Amino acid sequence: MKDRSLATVLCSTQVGSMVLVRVRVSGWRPARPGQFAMLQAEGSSCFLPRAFSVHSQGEATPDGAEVSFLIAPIGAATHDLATLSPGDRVWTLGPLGRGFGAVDDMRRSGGRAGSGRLLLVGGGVGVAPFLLVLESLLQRAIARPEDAPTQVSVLFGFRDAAQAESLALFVPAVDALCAAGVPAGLEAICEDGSLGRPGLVTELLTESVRVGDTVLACGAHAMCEAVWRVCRQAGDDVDVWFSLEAGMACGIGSCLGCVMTMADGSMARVCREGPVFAGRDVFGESRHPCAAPGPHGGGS
Amino acid sequence: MKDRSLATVLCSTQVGSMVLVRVRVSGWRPARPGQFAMLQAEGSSCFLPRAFSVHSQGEATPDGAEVSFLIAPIGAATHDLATLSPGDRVWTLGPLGRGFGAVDDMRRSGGRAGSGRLLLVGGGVGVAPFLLVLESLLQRAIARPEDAPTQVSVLFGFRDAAQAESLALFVPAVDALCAAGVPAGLEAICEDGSLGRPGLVTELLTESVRVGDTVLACGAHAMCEAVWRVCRQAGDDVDVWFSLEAGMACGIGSCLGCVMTMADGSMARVCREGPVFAGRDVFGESRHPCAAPGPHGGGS
Amino acid sequence: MNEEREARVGGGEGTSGRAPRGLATRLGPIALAHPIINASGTFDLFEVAASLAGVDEAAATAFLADPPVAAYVPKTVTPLPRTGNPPPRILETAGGMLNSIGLPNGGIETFVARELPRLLSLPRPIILNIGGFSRQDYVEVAAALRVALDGTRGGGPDETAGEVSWLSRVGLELNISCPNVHSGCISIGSDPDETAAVVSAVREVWPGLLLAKLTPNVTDIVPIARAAADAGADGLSLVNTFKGLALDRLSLKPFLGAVTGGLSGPAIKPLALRFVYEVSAAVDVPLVGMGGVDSVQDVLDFLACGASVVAVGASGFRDPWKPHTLAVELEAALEARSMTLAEVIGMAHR
Amino acid sequence: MNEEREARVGGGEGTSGRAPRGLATRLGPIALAHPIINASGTFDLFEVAASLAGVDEAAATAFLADPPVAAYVPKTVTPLPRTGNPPPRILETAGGMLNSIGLPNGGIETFVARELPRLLSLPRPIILNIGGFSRQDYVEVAAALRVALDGTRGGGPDETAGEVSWLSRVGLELNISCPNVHSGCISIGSDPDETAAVVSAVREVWPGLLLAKLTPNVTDIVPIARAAADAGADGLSLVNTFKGLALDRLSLKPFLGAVTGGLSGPAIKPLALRFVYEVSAAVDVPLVGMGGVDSVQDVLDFLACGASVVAVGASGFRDPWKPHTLAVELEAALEARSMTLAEVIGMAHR
Ligand SMILES: Cc1cc2nc3c(=O)[nH]c(=O)nc-3n(C[C@H](O)[C@H](O)[C@H](O)COP(=O)(O)OP(=O)(O)OC[C@H]3O[C@@H](n4cnc5c(N)ncnc54)[C@H](O)[C@@H]3O)c2cc1C
Ligand SMILES: Cc1cc2nc3c(=O)[nH]c(=O)nc-3n(C[C@H](O)[C@H](O)[C@H](O)COP(=O)(O)OP(=O)(O)OC[C@H]3O[C@@H](n4cnc5c(N)ncnc54)[C@H](O)[C@@H]3O)c2cc1C
Ligand SMILES: Cc1cc2nc3c(=O)[nH]c(=O)nc-3n(C[C@H](O)[C@H](O)[C@H](O)COP(=O)(O)O)c2cc1C
Ligand SMILES: Cc1cc2nc3c(=O)[nH]c(=O)nc-3n(C[C@H](O)[C@H](O)[C@H](O)COP(=O)(O)O)c2cc1C
Ligand code: FES
Ligand code: FES
Repeated sequence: MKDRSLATVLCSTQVGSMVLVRVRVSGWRPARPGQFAMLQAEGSSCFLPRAFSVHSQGEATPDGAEVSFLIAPIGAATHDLATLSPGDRVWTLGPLGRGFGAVDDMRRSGGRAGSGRLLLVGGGVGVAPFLLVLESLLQRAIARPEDAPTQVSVLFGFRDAAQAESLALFVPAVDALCAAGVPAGLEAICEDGSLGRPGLVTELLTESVRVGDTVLACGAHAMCEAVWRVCRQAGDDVDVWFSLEAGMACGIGSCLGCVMTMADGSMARVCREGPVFAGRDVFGESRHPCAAPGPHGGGS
Repeated sequence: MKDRSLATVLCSTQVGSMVLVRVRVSGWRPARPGQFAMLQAEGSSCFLPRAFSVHSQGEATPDGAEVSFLIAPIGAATHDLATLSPGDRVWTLGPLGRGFGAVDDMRRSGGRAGSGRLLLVGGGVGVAPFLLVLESLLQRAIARPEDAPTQVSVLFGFRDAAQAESLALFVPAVDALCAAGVPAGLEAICEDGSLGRPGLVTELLTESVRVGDTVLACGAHAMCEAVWRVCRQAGDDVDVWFSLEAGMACGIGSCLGCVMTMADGSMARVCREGPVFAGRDVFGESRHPCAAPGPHGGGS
Repeated sequence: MNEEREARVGGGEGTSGRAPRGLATRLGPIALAHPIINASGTFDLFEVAASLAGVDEAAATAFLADPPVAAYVPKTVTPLPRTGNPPPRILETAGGMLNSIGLPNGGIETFVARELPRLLSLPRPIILNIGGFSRQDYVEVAAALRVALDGTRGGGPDETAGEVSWLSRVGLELNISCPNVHSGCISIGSDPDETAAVVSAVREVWPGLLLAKLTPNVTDIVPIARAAADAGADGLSLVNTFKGLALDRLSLKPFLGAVTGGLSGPAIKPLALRFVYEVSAAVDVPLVGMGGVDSVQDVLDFLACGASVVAVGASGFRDPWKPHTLAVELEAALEARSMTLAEVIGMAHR
Repeated sequence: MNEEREARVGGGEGTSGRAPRGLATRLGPIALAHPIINASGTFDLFEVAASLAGVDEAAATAFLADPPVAAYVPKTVTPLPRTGNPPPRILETAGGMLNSIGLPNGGIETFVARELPRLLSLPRPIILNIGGFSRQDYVEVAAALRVALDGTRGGGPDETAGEVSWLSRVGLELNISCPNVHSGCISIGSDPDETAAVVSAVREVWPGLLLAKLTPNVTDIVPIARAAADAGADGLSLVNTFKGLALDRLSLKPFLGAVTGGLSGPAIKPLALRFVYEVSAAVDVPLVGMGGVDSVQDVLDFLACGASVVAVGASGFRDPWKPHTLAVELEAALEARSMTLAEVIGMAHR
């Protein structure tokens, strides 16, 4: 993408309490998993755009690429995006930010340091970035099987049945990964018990995580804190990465508005230094995380 | 209508450069011709509602009434209203204001003082209220033929062909009036010549108006001034009424924002004392009207 | 919606009252069924009723029998009649509106003769709002109102013979903050000494609830708020409009007939909230908060910043029932939080 | 759209320049291709370019080779490094946004070493923006900048040996109006005497274009504007943000880490315009107008009220190309009116 551009909505599908919006963006350059775009519905009554993880993307052609976003309508801007119809237009700037670099790195670490296992932990709409993660793992598994993770576990937590409907979006990608020879599984849990026993995603994580694993997590801040605790308890060699949320004005490093206080007291911009941060940088080494990155509850 | 209510859009039809929006309003009480309603599209990005003449109305049933408005999209609020789809909703407060009282009065004056002729002069979207005028004349012509005007001339002026398409909306009502025994005609002129010779509606008026006529006019302020001049030249006994436009906040007399300076220097609220005013009150007796009701150009 | 509204609406003072529950509060000597009133100049109860009468006679009657405000604040009255500013007087702007109405009113004499009687017949307390161009103007108008009120049934500042004095039903708000008249008013409210002088002079002649309505167009509102409170104001109304300007799109000349106007509506809410927060921290009298109130969240925000009572201004233009609707929603919001009104007031400071 | 943009974009100074035509203007000694710049702190050219580089390397290069502003104003620099205010720092409000960034920056030493060289390499004039907490702070930073600039190629206030002096490419804006630092800054800009003192002290050490950026959070801006001009400011920037507050929806405590913040965006445009109009009528130096500029109509409005140059702030967050787009649209708007830029400037007063 050369520019902020006016993307066209191809389709908008209700998925439980979320909405999957697919747009055609001209000049879209492939996003790395975990990157985001700033979106604003044309004619939106909101002043600023908002950040959304790239959920999935098609191949870039001279006509542009098909890119999809998974949107939880919680306020005015997300409502405007969630009620778009095919043909409507959306200002789009992206892909932006540093994605889950670990997706690339861990391919090789599998044989060396770590277990080679990759755990994807999502809560609520925080599941959004993981389809692109799976798509990208699949591409690599096909192109260079030796670099694939030894195992991929997708662990999702939802509030209720309506949220949990988004689970279906991930099943084909997990199946494809298995078919490509990467053992992959998908487990989910719901706070209201609509997927079996009621509970939080950290329960699934506690059962799965072990030393050497790489964990990528995205969800509300409280979930991220809990994920960090579970992983610390599993041992220092669990490599944990968080995709964090913050209110953004520009998304491109101009406003200094999206900063979070890191464990060492420094300020990092979620849009530029993030949105993906190493667990250690966010929560430090203490077993009782204290560096709360502000009151923005995210993703759940 | 008991209340400000949330009307439902039944259909929205492009009519040249204008849009005809039909809504169902619960509890709608029949409007008198020339009355208006305050409308605001649900979720509009505008802060205030806007005033729109009642263009046409169906019978009130327990389900409410079908009411239509003719909208020229010129700014943000009219754009929001003009792009509504069936099922969308519109905050509606009305009918409000004093309508064309002369429509009722002149029925009887026909046999007595005046000529009994009624001239309806509209410019641009200022034609909007005249369908309800015609509908109301038809009802009375059927109910009490002796009270009908001796003749009805509809004289419309438009800027261009796209605006002039709205003419078609009035043809059936004029025909019906003729069928009910009231001689009625419809003439229109367009500034760009797309309806024959190029010109202004005042040219049609100059050719038609004569002593004793009743003239009802609605359009841009410049048109109203010109109509007043033509009528004065035709003689003091032409009874002229103008439906005026002003920016409104409340539409119900609360804000004192919609005032116009009358010929005698007093201030009148367009929403309460108007929108229909006697020509003399607006322009006074002078042949060179000077009391300009502010820069709000209306209707054209 | 009508059903719901009618079901929830009480009959006002003295009736069986189905007004929002648990919201009863006081502003000095005046008891309110809930904390939501209208802002002066933005809601003419009688004009709205008259307009509704053209729509539906029964609705108009119901409206006056049960106005959608806990107390009614009429438009500013001045010593002499005023026609107000030349049109145009209003313009919508991003998230709000400019107005340059300029305090048109019939003057105090007409007010006492024609308005006051029907105001007193309302089933709600009233807070009269007065303006002027000098200290003497305010004193004169306040004194005239007092004389008139003392002469009413149940009049006199002392309760006698079982009659309830007007003190529990009538308050006074000093508009020393209107940006739309080009002398007096706002210049008084921009200066702590002038403010103190006007307030204490009125205090001499006015025994009832006395509010000073302040302007936000100042460098530091705290000394002015303190001056007003120290001079005897029982409470402060915060804030009047912010001075602004718009040009005509085509001519690029000032759009409003009066050149400048006052900005109100949601656009100013964060600014108004800051003033309420600051004054609440510094001054110990009840505050009437206003500026862009449109949703129940806005009501909670003003209460939490320290307002005891919240006034709806420009948002009432699009919905005259707004104050009542907000009161009903406030009841639900407090219930959902399991909090009382008193607990929410000022909680942003705690 | 890209095509159109690229077709219209000039290569900056010294190139064949396909920038908007007929808009060339000056701000004191500095020539501008058009009158539209960015507002300090709202646009980081290098960060935007770096973000774009992640998207498209070529776009980033093009961006720096031809920045979408007539002159570039970097964020405020202070004597010592600052981390800024705790998060959260921004919140959207009706028609605008609150920010409490708090002037994070690396301090003047780092600025001179790392920022200044790449700023000077831009194909645009730059207007450096400085802040502080005392008169001495401003003087110190200005002096350090001057020393650094005099040491550059073509440096020195006198043009020597055919080299063009930095005076025609570098200006200075004094931020004496930031509402987000709780001492200095805004308190200086709220007082005519303090303002005069800072401006004249900086004037001693700074030979180039000197602008004072004023705060709108004052009772009367005119004496402050006059004081700045009389003390030697070559121009005034109007306005910085309006002090505001928002609460967290759930906790009802102040949302921003710094409690209060500054309001900007379309919501404040009518307020900002009023200040430009008033100052323009009273003071005879060029004005840089800003506050909610979003459309070409806004640009026309600020120009007509008396601004010579117009700055885009918060609206640039949603569209970093906004200043350039507005310049292109301004060219068309003037053509449609058959007016020159000079004719539009101040026409609201005529
Ligand atoms: C990198 C990144 C990726 C994201 N990806 C996705 C995604 O894929 N899908 C998705 O649905 N969302 C995603 N989000 C979140 C999304 O940007 C927000 O949900 C969105 O900003 C909500 O905007 P809104 O206008 O709908 O809600 P708003 O009403 O603006 O609320 C948004 C947030 O602002 C806060 N807020 C606003 N006003 C107040 C107030 N007065 N008091 C307290 N809090 C307030 C709330 O805490 C709330 O979380 C992502 C965010 C980031 C940073
Ligand atoms: C009684 C009455 C009946 C009406 N009936 C109809 C009808 O049937 N159909 C119809 O289409 N319209 C009708 N109108 C007009 C309609 O209300 C306006 O066209 C509408 O307000 C336009 O709103 P908007 O937001 O689309 O445009 P806006 O952009 O708000 O512009 C509306 C008007 O405000 C003025 N304006 C706004 N901002 C500025 C500015 N900065 N500088 C200068 N001028 C400005 C313009 O002069 C313009 O005429 C009626 C008006 C009245 C009072
Ligand atoms: C059209 C209009 C007229 C007003 N008239 C008065 C008035 O007569 N007296 C007064 O004290 N305030 C007056 N105000 C100010 C309001 O009472 C209120 O302080 C201000 O509008 C802020 O609240 P809001 O944003 O909710 O409108 C007026 C405001 C508007 C919009
Ligand atoms: C996020 C943000 C950061 C800002 N930082 C600065 C700053 O560092 N220095 C400064 O002089 N003004 C700063 N400002 C004020 C702007 O330069 C400008 O004066 C103000 O935002 C009004 O313009 P706008 O409404 O177009 O944003 C900042 C504004 C915003 C929104
Ligand atoms: S959102 Fe502006 S710097 Fe991150
Ligand atoms: S629009 Fe409010 S009084 Fe007429």
